[in-house]
Amino acid sequence: MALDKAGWTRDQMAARAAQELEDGFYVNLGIGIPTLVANHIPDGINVTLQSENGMLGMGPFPTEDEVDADLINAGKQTITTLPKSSFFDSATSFAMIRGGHIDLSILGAMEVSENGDIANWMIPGKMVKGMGGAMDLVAGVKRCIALFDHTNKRGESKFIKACTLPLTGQNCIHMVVTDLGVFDRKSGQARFRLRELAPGIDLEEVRSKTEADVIWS
Amino acid sequence: MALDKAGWTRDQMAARAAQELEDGFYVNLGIGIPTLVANHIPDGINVTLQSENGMLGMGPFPTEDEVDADLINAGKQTITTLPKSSFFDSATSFAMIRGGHIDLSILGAMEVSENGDIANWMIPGKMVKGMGGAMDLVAGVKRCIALFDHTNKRGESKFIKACTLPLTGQNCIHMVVTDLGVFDRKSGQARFRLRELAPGIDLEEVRSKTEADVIWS
Amino acid sequence: MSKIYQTASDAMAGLCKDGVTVMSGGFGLCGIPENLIAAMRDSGAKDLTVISNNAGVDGFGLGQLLETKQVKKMISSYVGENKEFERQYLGGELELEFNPQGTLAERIRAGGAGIPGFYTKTGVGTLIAEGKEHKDFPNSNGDVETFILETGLKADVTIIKAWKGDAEGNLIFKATARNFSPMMATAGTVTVAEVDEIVPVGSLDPNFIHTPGIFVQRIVQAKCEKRIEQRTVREG
Amino acid sequence: MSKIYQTASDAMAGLCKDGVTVMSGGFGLCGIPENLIAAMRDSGAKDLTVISNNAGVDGFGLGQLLETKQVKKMISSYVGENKEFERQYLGGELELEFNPQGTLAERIRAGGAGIPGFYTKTGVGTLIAEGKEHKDFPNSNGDVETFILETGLKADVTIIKAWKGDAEGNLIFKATARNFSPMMATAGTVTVAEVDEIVPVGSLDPNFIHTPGIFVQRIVQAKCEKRIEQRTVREG
Repeated sequence: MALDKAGWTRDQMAARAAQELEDGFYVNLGIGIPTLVANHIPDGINVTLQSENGMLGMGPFPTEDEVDADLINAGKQTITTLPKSSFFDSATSFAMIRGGHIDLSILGAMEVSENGDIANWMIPGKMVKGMGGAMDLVAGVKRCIALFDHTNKRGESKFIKACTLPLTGQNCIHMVVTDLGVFDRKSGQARFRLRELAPGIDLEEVRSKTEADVIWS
Repeated sequence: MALDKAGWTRDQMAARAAQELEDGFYVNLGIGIPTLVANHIPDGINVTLQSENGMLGMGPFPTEDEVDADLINAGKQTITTLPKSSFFDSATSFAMIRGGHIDLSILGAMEVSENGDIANWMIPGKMVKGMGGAMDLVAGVKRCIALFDHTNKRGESKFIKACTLPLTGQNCIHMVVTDLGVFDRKSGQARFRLRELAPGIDLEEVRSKTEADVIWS
Repeated sequence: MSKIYQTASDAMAGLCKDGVTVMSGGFGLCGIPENLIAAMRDSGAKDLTVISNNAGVDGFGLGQLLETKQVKKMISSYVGENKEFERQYLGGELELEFNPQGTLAERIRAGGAGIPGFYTKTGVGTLIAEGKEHKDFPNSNGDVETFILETGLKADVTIIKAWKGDAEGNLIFKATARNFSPMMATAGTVTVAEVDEIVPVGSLDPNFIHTPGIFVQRIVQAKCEKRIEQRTVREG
Repeated sequence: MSKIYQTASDAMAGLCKDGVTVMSGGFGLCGIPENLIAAMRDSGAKDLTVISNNAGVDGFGLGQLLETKQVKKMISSYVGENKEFERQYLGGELELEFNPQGTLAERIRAGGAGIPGFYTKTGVGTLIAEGKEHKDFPNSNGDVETFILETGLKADVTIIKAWKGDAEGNLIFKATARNFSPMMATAGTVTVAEVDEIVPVGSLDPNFIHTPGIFVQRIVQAKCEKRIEQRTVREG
């Protein structure tokens, strides 16, 4: 797939993010590319996926025979249980999230700023969908990874100095994984640092496509 | 029992308080005399008893064979279930109480004041037991009836102008049932009014034993 | 004293008044009280404030109340599946209050639990925080963090869908169809539950009742269509 | 990755440090983690802050930690069954913070749910309200009522007793032995559960798990004595 194009495909981005999973982690995956992370959980790593509509231990999509309208994930897709699964109400689900019990959240972004702000829920005057659980996730989960295309359709950087769209959360993103590479930072006030370049991508290209002030070496 | 003595026995006080029960009520009974109210629920009245340690639909005491250490009421007595029973955690139990879902609380008192304050949890320097759920009950339940002996061992009124002991709650008692009679009031700022005299008790006796300023006619 | 009603419209009788606030359970179309929503639509009650995580889809679920313009205001976390909603909102015909999903769930729980307000980190530094009281609390490291005050939510009427229920109002829910319904049951002045099945009192294990009967005033057995928004399957 | 430990003292290894805050489940002697309390006593850890609705009885349950003077401070709603407690408290050897039972339950839930503070009517106008922030909120009648601010509670270690549990930490509780334990499980940095029975993963119905495994870090099967405080029986 798309190996002729430099940089990571969506699936490869998901696979790279999946390398951040650790044994025993409880993880919430956002809608879109983050959902693909579930397909790349490394062998020997036991991860429990939370779905914020009220489930721990999310299983794979069902076969036709298994489809159950009462069993969906937060993307409203039909899913299945695993032996370890449990169901609970929305207040309990967000007690897990807000209370810091989820180890890792991997979510999409429209913009991420150099100080770790994220915008991914609203385009004023254009899109009226709502934030769903995203604001709770970025405020409550111990570590948040934003997974997004480095630039928009017009080639403009989405990893920028300051978000222009309404924020989902402030100073909450700890790692950025794009089609071009990986950046991370310590919590708090630390700057992002380039950690890894995607195959076929050179430093000059990433620098030119990154508005955020990051540590390049 | 004690019929030679004028006024109500403890059991008769409980029976009188039980007349305040209405069909469909959810009721919390305090420890002591209020517990006896369960023995006097009028025929044809379906009442569900809540135990604040986490149960609705409290059943009678068990037979020897039925005793279960995991099934007790808030007075730590062994009890049984009924077909309608449900168990829940303490947070849910007090969501019921604080959230105004319990129709009636009947509880004991050391002192009740003429403005509906109640003291029943502490004697400074003497008794260190704690308030348990009493403060939550008087603050949250729709209607509270205080059930207590009209006077203390020294013959002093316990239905008084202002409580001298640390309060359990302010302006929260709607009805007073003692061995001498019944007093009630509308919520809010209304004064108590004498509603009923116990058998063998005359107005003069109650007046002389009541420090609270109540409406006597 | 049975809480059982025979039809959804019987169960809603006297509750569908203009201007009332209604909580409606469900996440997407999963666990929505289909028959009670339809009864609410048939009642013609208007100027409703509806508290629900989502707004249904065009023509189904709460989408039905939008089509007939019975809704004045929605309090939701996500309404992306509904074009009619977007049209009415952008046209200024509909008020909308977005709440983060966890804040919405907690506000409803708080309303039912007698808690008028609580503090949360969710939304600090965003549009959601504008006009809300900010307050600092120390965290376990001894640092100070800023939180915002959110208030409890109540409703005149709550409508929910459960799996099984009995004449005492005890309910159990199935899988992820549970979602907001248990909290909403606690926050309605009158809570009406439609269930797949009414079972005899005593047949639900008291250890595993999700919603104790005290929170449910009316119950009706009704058949749900249970539409699926994203039927996603793998090879069998 | 199994969370299962073989003995109560194994399960408590590394957690019994001087000065830690411990939450301990149970109401009276019902649902207390007998074996984990005993392991805590055997560890000799001192200057403990213990959050528990009650303080056990003389020589049993938390009474064991009082006898050995390992407890510096108790946060409880009722301690009436314990003479040694009363003696130490009146003698100034023990700090005591009384919380109304519902406030205690809600503070623990709040701590586990990332809520640093909430408002309640409970205790307004009493000793409990002294020094606490007061705030007015409108009620449904449009009148204003006064509430007090209570804060969330967390613990370094939570010890609870459940009925059944699995290697993932999923728990169910029996009857009124549930009480404070589900909330305490959420509020401990490390939560240790002793259970009557460890069952295979997959044998607990996912619809009826009281405490999802995410809240439990260690689990051990252990036999409880289950003393009864008020054995009250009727004629058979």
